[in-house]
Amino acid sequence: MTDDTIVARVRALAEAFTVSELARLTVKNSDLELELRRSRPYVGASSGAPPPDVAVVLESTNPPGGAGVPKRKPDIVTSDLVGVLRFSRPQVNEGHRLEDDRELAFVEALGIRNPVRSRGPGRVAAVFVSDGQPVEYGQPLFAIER
Amino acid sequence: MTDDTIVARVRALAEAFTVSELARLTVKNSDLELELRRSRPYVGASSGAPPPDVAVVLESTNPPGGAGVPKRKPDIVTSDLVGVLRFSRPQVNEGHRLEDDRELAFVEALGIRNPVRSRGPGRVAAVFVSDGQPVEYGQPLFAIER
Amino acid sequence: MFKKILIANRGEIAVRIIRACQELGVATVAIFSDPDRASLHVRHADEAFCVGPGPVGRSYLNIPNIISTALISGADAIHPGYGFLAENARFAEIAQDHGLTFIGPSPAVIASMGDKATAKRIMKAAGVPITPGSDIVASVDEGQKIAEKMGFPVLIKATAGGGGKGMREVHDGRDFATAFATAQAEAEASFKDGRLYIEKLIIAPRHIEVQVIGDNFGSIVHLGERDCSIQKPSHQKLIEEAPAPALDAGVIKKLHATAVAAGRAVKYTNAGTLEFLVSGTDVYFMEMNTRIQVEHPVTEMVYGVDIVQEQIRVAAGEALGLRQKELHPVGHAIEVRINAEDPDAGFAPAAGTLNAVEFPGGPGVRVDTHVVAGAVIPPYYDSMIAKIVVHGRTRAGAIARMDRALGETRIEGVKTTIGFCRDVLRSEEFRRGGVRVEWLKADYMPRRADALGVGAA
Amino acid sequence: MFKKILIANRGEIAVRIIRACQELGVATVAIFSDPDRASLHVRHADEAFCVGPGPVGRSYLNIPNIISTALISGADAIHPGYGFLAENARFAEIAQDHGLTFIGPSPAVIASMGDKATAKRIMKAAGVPITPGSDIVASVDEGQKIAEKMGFPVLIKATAGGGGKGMREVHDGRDFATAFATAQAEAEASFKDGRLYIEKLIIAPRHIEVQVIGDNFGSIVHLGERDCSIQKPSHQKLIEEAPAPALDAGVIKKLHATAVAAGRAVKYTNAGTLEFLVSGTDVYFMEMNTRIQVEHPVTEMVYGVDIVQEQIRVAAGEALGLRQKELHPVGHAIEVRINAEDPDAGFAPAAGTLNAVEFPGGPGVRVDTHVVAGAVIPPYYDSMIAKIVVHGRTRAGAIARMDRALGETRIEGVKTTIGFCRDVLRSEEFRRGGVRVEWLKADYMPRRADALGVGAA
Repeated sequence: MTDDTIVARVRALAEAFTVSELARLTVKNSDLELELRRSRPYVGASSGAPPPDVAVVLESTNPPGGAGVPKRKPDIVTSDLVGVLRFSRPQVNEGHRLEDDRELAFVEALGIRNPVRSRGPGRVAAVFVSDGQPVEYGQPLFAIER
Repeated sequence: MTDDTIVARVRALAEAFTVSELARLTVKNSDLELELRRSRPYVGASSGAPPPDVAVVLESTNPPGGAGVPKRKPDIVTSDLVGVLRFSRPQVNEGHRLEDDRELAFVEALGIRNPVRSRGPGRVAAVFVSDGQPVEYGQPLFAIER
Repeated sequence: MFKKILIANRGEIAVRIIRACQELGVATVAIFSDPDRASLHVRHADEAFCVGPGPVGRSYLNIPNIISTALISGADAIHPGYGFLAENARFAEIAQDHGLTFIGPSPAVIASMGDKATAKRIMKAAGVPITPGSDIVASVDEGQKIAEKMGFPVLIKATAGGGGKGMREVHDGRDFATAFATAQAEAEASFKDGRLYIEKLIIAPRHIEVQVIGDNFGSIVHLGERDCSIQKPSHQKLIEEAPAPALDAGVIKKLHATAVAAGRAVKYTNAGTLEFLVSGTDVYFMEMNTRIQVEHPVTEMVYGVDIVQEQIRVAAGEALGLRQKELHPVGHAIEVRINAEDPDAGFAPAAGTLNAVEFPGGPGVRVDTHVVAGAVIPPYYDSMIAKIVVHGRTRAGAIARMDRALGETRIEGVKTTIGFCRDVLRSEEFRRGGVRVEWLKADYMPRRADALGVGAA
Repeated sequence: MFKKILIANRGEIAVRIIRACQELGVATVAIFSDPDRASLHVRHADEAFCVGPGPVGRSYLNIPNIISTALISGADAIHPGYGFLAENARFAEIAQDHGLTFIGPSPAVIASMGDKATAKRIMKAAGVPITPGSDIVASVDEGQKIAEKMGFPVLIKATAGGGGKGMREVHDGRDFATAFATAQAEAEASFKDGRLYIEKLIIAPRHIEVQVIGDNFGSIVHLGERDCSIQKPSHQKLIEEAPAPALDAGVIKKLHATAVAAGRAVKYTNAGTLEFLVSGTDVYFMEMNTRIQVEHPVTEMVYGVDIVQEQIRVAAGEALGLRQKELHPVGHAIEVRINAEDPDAGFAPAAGTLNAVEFPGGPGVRVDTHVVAGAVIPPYYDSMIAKIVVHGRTRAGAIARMDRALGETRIEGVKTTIGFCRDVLRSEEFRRGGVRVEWLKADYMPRRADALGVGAA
């Protein structure tokens, strides 16, 4: 699977999950294992509350490769908002190791800084955006290897 | 190849041939051998002369089957005119053996009887039309096995 | 004129608005939800931003993301289309607070017309005829008096009512007392609330609406009436036409004058529609829609006016370029809504993939759509996939043209309203013109169900 | 009214005529050649017969097969469209001899208007202004006298001429003798025939034509003028509009009156077009086309009249339903011909497969075509694959609309005129309106070739 395919599948599943009543959704098939969890209860779209956070765990279930251990697919951190992306300081770059959950950037929308967090420790595998760039809903921002 | 496919290929080739300056055209490939000959010189469409007759020879070049000899595909006699088809008497039917070139039917158009001939001897393999039926240009009328 | 307009909508109306912007030389920003990524409005716009997933609450009703999109794209105005946020006064206000022009009337007018009771009160004060109705009636005697004064027939209605419970038609004063008692008992039993009020019964009404448009300088014109009496049992419009057929010239004049007077009374700006019930020569105001309507093309075709362009022009502060004296309808126009739904199964919506899509062409035919072959109809949104609109010199000519156009239309993969609407157009009653709102549900559909041997919707 | 009409044509005009028949409730018979089997006209007709292979001589010009098709299908009339047999008086006669109504004027009128010399003689006798021209001039002195009387500038032309050889413009009487001698010498050298005649030189003419339609009872009306001055170097029209822009009101009046007078003079029945050269306030008859024309939709859009339906009605013996007093153009219409050809390579025709086909929609847009995605453009026929026609309240609005519509149009697989025409519409001269016939070839195309860095056509 290409990264694009993964992103598309994650989006579709995350969307179905978001509008569902489920607290946790696990999908497994030959080439993808995916688990969706709510970080807080879903309160409904029309209430004016921000959309629920969705934690995404992606794991390849392909037979072990040469190294003898499955290579993990990175987490894709996407934008829930339309706005302008600003990196948090100190700025993370590819290869950066995150000790813990931290704020990677924020999406500035209507004068409000909406933090984008790493959702745990890991290694920054890719940065898809640049500082000051307009981003849309669902746009991939960072890839994090756990 | 189905008969329809053969008819379509013959039509396309016959058309290209008709507007060409060629006196004879032979096409051979894995599943079809086709030879087109003019029965009289092409005099041009705008002269008011009737369209040239085109003799069609169809022959399968598939490897010999169980009988050890190639099975010949039948000639398809088509209508050059739009009109009403009438069988000539005595009426030919499937299986009928033709000793020589003979008139099988005529297409009645604008009060004129335009003969449809077998173009040589053979066996009537199929009759595609019924008496009194309107026929269009290129419509298959009879199949003749040589 | 604006430099860039954000279109806060999807579907055919988003495409429609983009076309108007392009013809005015204004850049466009589309918004879309994830499943609408391949929609024509995304392709036709100069820029497009995904604002959320399929569910409308998170995308097309997502005010923060929509306003943010307008701001980061540098748009200076927002066109809301119809539905979604089009009649949301709060959204209009937020847009204005962020320096964006909302293409529509003022938030105050949207709010007052959005509340049906307020709207009726304002219109009544402006001299617009509304359905006569009483306050809560204390006793059968008081009720009888009110009804006699109103004139029969009347409708006795339960204030807590719904689904026809506690409702009685009274056509003769002698039947009033009995009907009142029955209604009261039924209301008590059904809702534990026996309070009743009385409304004038409008007999066999037609749904006729009048298009108006006003500028910021007090000019307001009407663009004639539309007949929208062909409605699904859910009262969604299905076939609309302009002008209204088989309608008394005096009534038409009264409708036009009333609409303009009503518009003036609320200092209306931008495009709006006054909906009326018409019964004989009586006219009753129902509600005012403070937005562009689905059926605006029939008016555009007979008046030769691009209403969406006019909306944008007056919102940009231009004076209305239309003079009432120069506005005359020419010929007759009909619109048919092509919905992905099954008319012979209660208009059940049909989501799915459009395997084949072919639309009609040629003289007097207009097609407004956002779909192409291969498009997927997502389950989240309304089921309309296209509008076929025709214009003819005469109504008979327009009907023949629509019949021809629907015959050319081919949608494969989902059930649609094409065949149903074609049959309606061919019915004797439609051809005669002037059917009442209830006709389709009460007369046509049962007859059709009988003929097809299927259960009525 | 007829029961069944055979359409003796192909392409968009065959589809156009089928649509008119369907709206009149008349059954249709299509004819087609082998390569046109998948064309829309075959699919839309009630019946369809193959009349021959691709080459036109054996199919669309195959009179016996076409007449025979009409007879065996039980058609009672034939609509010839344009091109092919539309102006073939013999075909019209044969049709009549077989009891079929030919939808067009009488064979005699077709024949007389088909011969340019006869047509000019008849029109001159009817008082229609034609380009003044002399008989063969015996000497330079006689020529000088004729030219002085005609008024300069004049054109000295060789009777055997062609390709500009033996032709000289003379703008001043003092230059006449020299020009005459040079022309004579050139004609002698080129054609071995030094005979010359003199014609009035029309300066920078525009191509303006007037649509007329008459019935069998002597009624005849005009449907205004069309400006067809945007022509390819081969003089095929490319962009047409109605009404003619930037044209003196007196000239327009003269054109209309002249067209109706000319029609009356030849007792014209059915639809026809009088083509004029217009230079300043001077008007010169060129020829009369005794058929429906490619560009008829621009007239239909501004007059709201279905010309093809009217053709069928008057051919069926109905009295013309149109009154001159009630016919007024509304707004402005423009047509662009989408041809499968490369405008930047001398409009070389491009046969091939249309991998993708998408046409525009929305307000004021009409599409007439016979192709869908996957269609193959056969090499036998003209290269037109569609006509995009738009209507707007103003000419500027119509241009903006056409620009928008062409932007929505997508044809893949062959080169087309879309981009070229869009650029022409955006040029300052076209926007100003009133360009002369030579403008595209002499001014626009060289300038474009320079800008693109390609060789001029």
